[in-house]
Amino acid sequence: MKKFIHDFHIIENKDLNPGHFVLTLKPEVNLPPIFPGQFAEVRIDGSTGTFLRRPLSFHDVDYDANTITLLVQRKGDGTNRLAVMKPGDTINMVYPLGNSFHIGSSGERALLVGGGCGVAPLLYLGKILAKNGIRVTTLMGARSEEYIMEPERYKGHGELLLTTEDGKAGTKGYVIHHEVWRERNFSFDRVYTCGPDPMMKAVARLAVRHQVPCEVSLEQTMACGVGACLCCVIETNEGNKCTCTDGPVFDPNDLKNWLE
Amino acid sequence: MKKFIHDFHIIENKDLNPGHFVLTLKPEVNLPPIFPGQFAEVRIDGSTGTFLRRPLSFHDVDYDANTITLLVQRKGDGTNRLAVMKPGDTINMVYPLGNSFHIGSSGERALLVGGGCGVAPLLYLGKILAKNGIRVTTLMGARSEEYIMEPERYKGHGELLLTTEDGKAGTKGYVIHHEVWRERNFSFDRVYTCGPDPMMKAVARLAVRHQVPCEVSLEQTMACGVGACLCCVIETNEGNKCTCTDGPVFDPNDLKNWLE
Amino acid sequence: MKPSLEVNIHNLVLKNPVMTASGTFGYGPEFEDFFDPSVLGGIFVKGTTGKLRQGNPYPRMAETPMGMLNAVGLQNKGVDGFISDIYPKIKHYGTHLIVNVSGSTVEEYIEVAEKINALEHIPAIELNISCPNVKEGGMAFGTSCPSAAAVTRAVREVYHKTMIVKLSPNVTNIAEIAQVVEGAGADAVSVVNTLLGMAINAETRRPVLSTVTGGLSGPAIKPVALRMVWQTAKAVKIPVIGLGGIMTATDAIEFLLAGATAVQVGTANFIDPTVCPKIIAGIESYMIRHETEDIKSLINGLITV
Amino acid sequence: MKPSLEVNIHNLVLKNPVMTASGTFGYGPEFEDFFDPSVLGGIFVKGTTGKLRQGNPYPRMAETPMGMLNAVGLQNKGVDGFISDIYPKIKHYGTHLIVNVSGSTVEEYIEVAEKINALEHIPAIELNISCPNVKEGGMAFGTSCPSAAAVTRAVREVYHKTMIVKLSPNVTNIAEIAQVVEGAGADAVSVVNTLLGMAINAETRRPVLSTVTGGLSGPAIKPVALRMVWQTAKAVKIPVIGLGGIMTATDAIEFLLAGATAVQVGTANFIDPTVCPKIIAGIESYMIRHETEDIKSLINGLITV
Ligand SMILES: Cc1cc2nc3c(=O)[nH]c(=O)nc-3n(C[C@H](O)[C@H](O)[C@H](O)COP(=O)(O)OP(=O)(O)OC[C@H]3O[C@@H](n4cnc5c(N)ncnc54)[C@H](O)[C@@H]3O)c2cc1C
Ligand SMILES: Cc1cc2nc3c(=O)[nH]c(=O)nc-3n(C[C@H](O)[C@H](O)[C@H](O)COP(=O)(O)OP(=O)(O)OC[C@H]3O[C@@H](n4cnc5c(N)ncnc54)[C@H](O)[C@@H]3O)c2cc1C
Ligand SMILES: Cc1cc2nc3c(=O)[nH]c(=O)nc-3n(C[C@H](O)[C@H](O)[C@H](O)COP(=O)(O)O)c2cc1C
Ligand SMILES: Cc1cc2nc3c(=O)[nH]c(=O)nc-3n(C[C@H](O)[C@H](O)[C@H](O)COP(=O)(O)O)c2cc1C
Ligand code: FES
Ligand code: FES
Repeated sequence: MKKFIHDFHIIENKDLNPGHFVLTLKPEVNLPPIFPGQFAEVRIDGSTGTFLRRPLSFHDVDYDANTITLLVQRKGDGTNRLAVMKPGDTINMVYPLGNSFHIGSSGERALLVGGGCGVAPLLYLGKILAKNGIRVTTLMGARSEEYIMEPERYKGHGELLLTTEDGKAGTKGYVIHHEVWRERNFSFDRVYTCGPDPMMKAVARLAVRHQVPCEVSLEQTMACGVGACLCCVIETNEGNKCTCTDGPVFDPNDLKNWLE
Repeated sequence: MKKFIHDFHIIENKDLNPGHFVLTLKPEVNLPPIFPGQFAEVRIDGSTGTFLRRPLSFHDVDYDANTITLLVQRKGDGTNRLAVMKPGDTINMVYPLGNSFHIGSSGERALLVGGGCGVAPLLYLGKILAKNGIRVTTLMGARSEEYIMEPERYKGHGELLLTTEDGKAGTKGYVIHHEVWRERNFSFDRVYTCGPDPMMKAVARLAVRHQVPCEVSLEQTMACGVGACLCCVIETNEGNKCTCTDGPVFDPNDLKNWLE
Repeated sequence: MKPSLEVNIHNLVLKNPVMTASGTFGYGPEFEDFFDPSVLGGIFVKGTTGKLRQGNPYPRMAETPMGMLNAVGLQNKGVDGFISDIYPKIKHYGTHLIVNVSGSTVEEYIEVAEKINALEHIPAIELNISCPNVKEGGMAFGTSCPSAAAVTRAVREVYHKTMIVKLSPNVTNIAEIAQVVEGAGADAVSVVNTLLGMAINAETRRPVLSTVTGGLSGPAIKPVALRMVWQTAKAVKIPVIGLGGIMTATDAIEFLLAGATAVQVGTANFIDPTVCPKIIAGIESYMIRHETEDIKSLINGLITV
Repeated sequence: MKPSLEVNIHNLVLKNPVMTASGTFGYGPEFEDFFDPSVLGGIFVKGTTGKLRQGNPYPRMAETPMGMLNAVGLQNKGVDGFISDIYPKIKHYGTHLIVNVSGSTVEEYIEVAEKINALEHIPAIELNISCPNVKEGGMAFGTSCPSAAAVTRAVREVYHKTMIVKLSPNVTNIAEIAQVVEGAGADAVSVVNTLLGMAINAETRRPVLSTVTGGLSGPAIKPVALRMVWQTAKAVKIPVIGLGGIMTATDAIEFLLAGATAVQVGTANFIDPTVCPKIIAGIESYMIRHETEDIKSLINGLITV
């Protein structure tokens, strides 16, 4: 997949809740093909605390409008700087990077499990899966009602299930506590997950128990994003692999100590 | 003089020409007393190239409006960053710093000689001199017509003389070539000057020739602005002195090798 | 409960571990408009030599990526000037005043130390064997074990209060130098002075500094300083005072975790003259948030397993 | 007139002085989408050891003020893997490919160098005696004169093309090491590898890197690297290749003025994968602006009087 370095203009910067916002961005050229699960390395100017680029997943890609969206969680200097950027501001991106989620065949049923900001790549994934005739169920785990982000967009291409820690919306607890995992309810051919490592590990173990393939999307810290620095490694059964080129999407069976 | 550290809001950012702009700033509190020749150490956020504060002279102080203005020349990262700041943006300043120009007695006639951005402190100086009953003549040297900045403001409190390098406005040449320096024209009791070192040296020598006192305002590179780091020194007849506390205004007679 | 920020450097009791670094805080009066100096754990005053010195020619400063180079070169009034002009103004500050003792020869260090020893309100000195900006002495003493030991031992003979030695980072093995200095009688070490660096103006093709090279300070050097504090703290029993690039309470806590008993704040004073009280308050709120009652439990608190 | 950017490192003729630093450019294919590698003066490929190595555990990276720490620890396929899997893909790049030779023992360096010596399209090696991220060998060789000389001399016996030795900045006197390495048969030196640094997460009270310490690179170290290039260039007759924090053409020119014959660009490749062609173009326009016909006139061009 050919990689590019392009300037993008901010079209919209929308707060979803105090911790998260969505940026809509437009490049000056036509978007190249981007697959679900891929990410961009975003240059953040105007912040003394961000020397390196920041990896962010493609949340959505709209070829008609020639725009992409990023769903970003405020963490530190870089994401806080992005949070205050305004329409018209420019950011530079190296993209599309990494491998992508495997798209099953038409008629399959897929469960997409996202925790917190981990839902970011699952919107675009769900859309593409649906387009390929796959029945999509998104299971979203949020801290509280306020953190259920953009539910309508997920419902646009399938079913949306929810968990919140206090149970005010959806099932009470974490994503793994949702009734969808019960033997009699579970009717999926494949599981995709993105979120905190402990959540993904638990989801991966559930997928194993249900004997369906699973894919996880990792977030190792990165310096280059293109396979040059070897900073973003994850231990696999075949030795260290780069999350930025061999991943970010992995089969948890290949990852060391992931299913224990 | 008590020093403060305050946030200022930008009220206006006006381009004068491609190289210069004027910022009008308002603090959240009432301005303390500020004397002509003093400067502020300005913190420039959002630029990876500016770790240290930048010293900028008070171009004007308006106690009624509770605002100050800075006349800034684009030089590098810091001033270029200031140039794009917008009304509402905040900058932090440590101020007022340094000594100030000596204000003569009522009835005196003063010649204020500024080259390029060196006119910055001379506007406020002229206003205060005029307020104290001193007759003010400002001699401004500009590269070309385009670089004659805010002439009306200087005319508000006295006479304005001009030189440009191509002679399209005012006298052709540098400030030292202006006819005001001719024996028969020169009728001043005191000279003040700010601008590039070679210009100030030439002006200081002319003042000596005319046997009137002269004050020059220096721009040594600074780190702290408060007399702590000893980086901003200038050689005087009594040893190294700090431009930020003993200056920026000096009597050229005290400066080593300045009148040779 | 209000957490305790008190730490001990030899027999100095500091009300908190935040002190100002030599050469970056003047003598204190420069910052009086911004805060009361008595809130500080201590003040390390400007490098003081036997005689008045004019220092190096201008330019003495270059800004670098998240740092700065200085080549001040120990401009100061000399020890007699300090005693007559400055000491009277600051002796009642209500915090520890520590004189940074510098020199070109062992004799000069001894002369300054002896004179400072006589001052009632100066409980400690910091032997600066690491100034990169003077032709003679300075860093030359601090970059070899025998000379570091020699000057330390010589001053120890004449100086009877708390003697801190400030080490140079421009060495292959700082732990070794620290051990030697400990053996020669130092009561504590400050780690680190500036890294030797250089800046060039590509347009004029000239060095930015009159001395070509200068000392690098600021956040740029923090990772190196932190590593050196960690190495030194493991190697010696005397307290280590950590410095180099500290801008925030978090930075200061990192140095404590790495093994520093106290810290000094240098270049940050130029960026924000009120940074020290902010760092003290930030350490306190970190401790409250982490339910740390005594700051001493942070010192050397790095978990490496 | 188009200025000449050609420089010579021993008997390598470089079309321009801009090369990529080992470990920061992969083997080249990683950047093919961004520009044609043949525009480069050369490519220093990733540190290559006798056997395949997995390197250090994750996390291996920490961002620091205008820099980064890495603790990759020489993860690579080993020299045989390089020869079988990588060499065929890059040997026709149209630029000089230089293998960064690393090891834990003198024997390992010899083994790798001998095997690389046999490769037609590899005209030079860079002996990495300065890796701070391995337990054995690496920096330990580069921080003492006898060991630096020993490994250089041993490899010189078996390696017959251009041999560059990459020096560690973590030393008291880099000029001395450079001289020793020159005496032991090096054809050029690269100055510098990373500074040993450390990062701590104050919230978790743990080191950020799995190895506690790591190598600091990026603009933060530029003033130190520039100073070391200047000191080294004055001390040796062989060419010095300068690196450490170069982000722009201006930075590169500063290194040339300080005495470097060529430069390497490292961490900057992560910030902007197209930075190298920009630096080459920027040097050319600087030369046009300054009416410099031959880049060789910039080398050592610092005016210090
Ligand atoms: C492949 C991938 C896809 C990602 N997608 C998204 C996304 O769609 N939305 C989102 O909000 N976040 C995403 N992240 C996480 C995001 O990169 C970090 O939250 C962000 O880099 C934090 O930067 P900061 O400056 O705000 O915080 P900092 O204060 O710099 O760091 C906060 C935390 O983020 C980690 N971090 C910092 N820099 C990097 C880096 N260069 N690479 C990786 N981690 C880093 C730090 O280790 C630290 O734990 C993704 C990460 C990866 C690796
Ligand atoms: C007392 C004083 C008053 C000044 N008043 C004005 C004014 O009213 N208007 C105005 O436009 N300029 C004024 N200057 C000059 C102004 O400070 C510099 O132009 C500015 O700092 C350049 O910053 P930069 O980041 O844009 O450029 P840089 O790229 O950082 O530097 C460009 C040039 O400015 C010099 N410079 C950089 N940092 C400093 C510093 N911290 N202190 C001093 N010089 C520095 C550099 O040596 C270099 O020559 C004054 C300087 C002093 C000392
Ligand atoms: C302008 C300046 C002057 C300094 N003068 C001295 C000095 O006189 N004696 C000394 O031991 N250290 C001196 N230092 C070094 C500092 O005390 C400190 O060790 C160094 O700056 C690193 O800390 P920082 O990064 O917090 O500034 C000076 C540093 C600066 C920036
Ligand atoms: C991620 C990373 C990996 C590196 N790997 C190597 C290596 O294998 N061999 C080596 O000699 N230097 C290695 N280096 C050091 C660089 O080649 C270079 O010396 C250093 O980064 C300073 O240059 P810079 O500031 O331009 O990056 C590595 C640096 C980084 C950042
Ligand atoms: S981030 Fe550099 S190899 Fe993955
Ligand atoms: S700028 Fe620090 S003493 Fe003047």
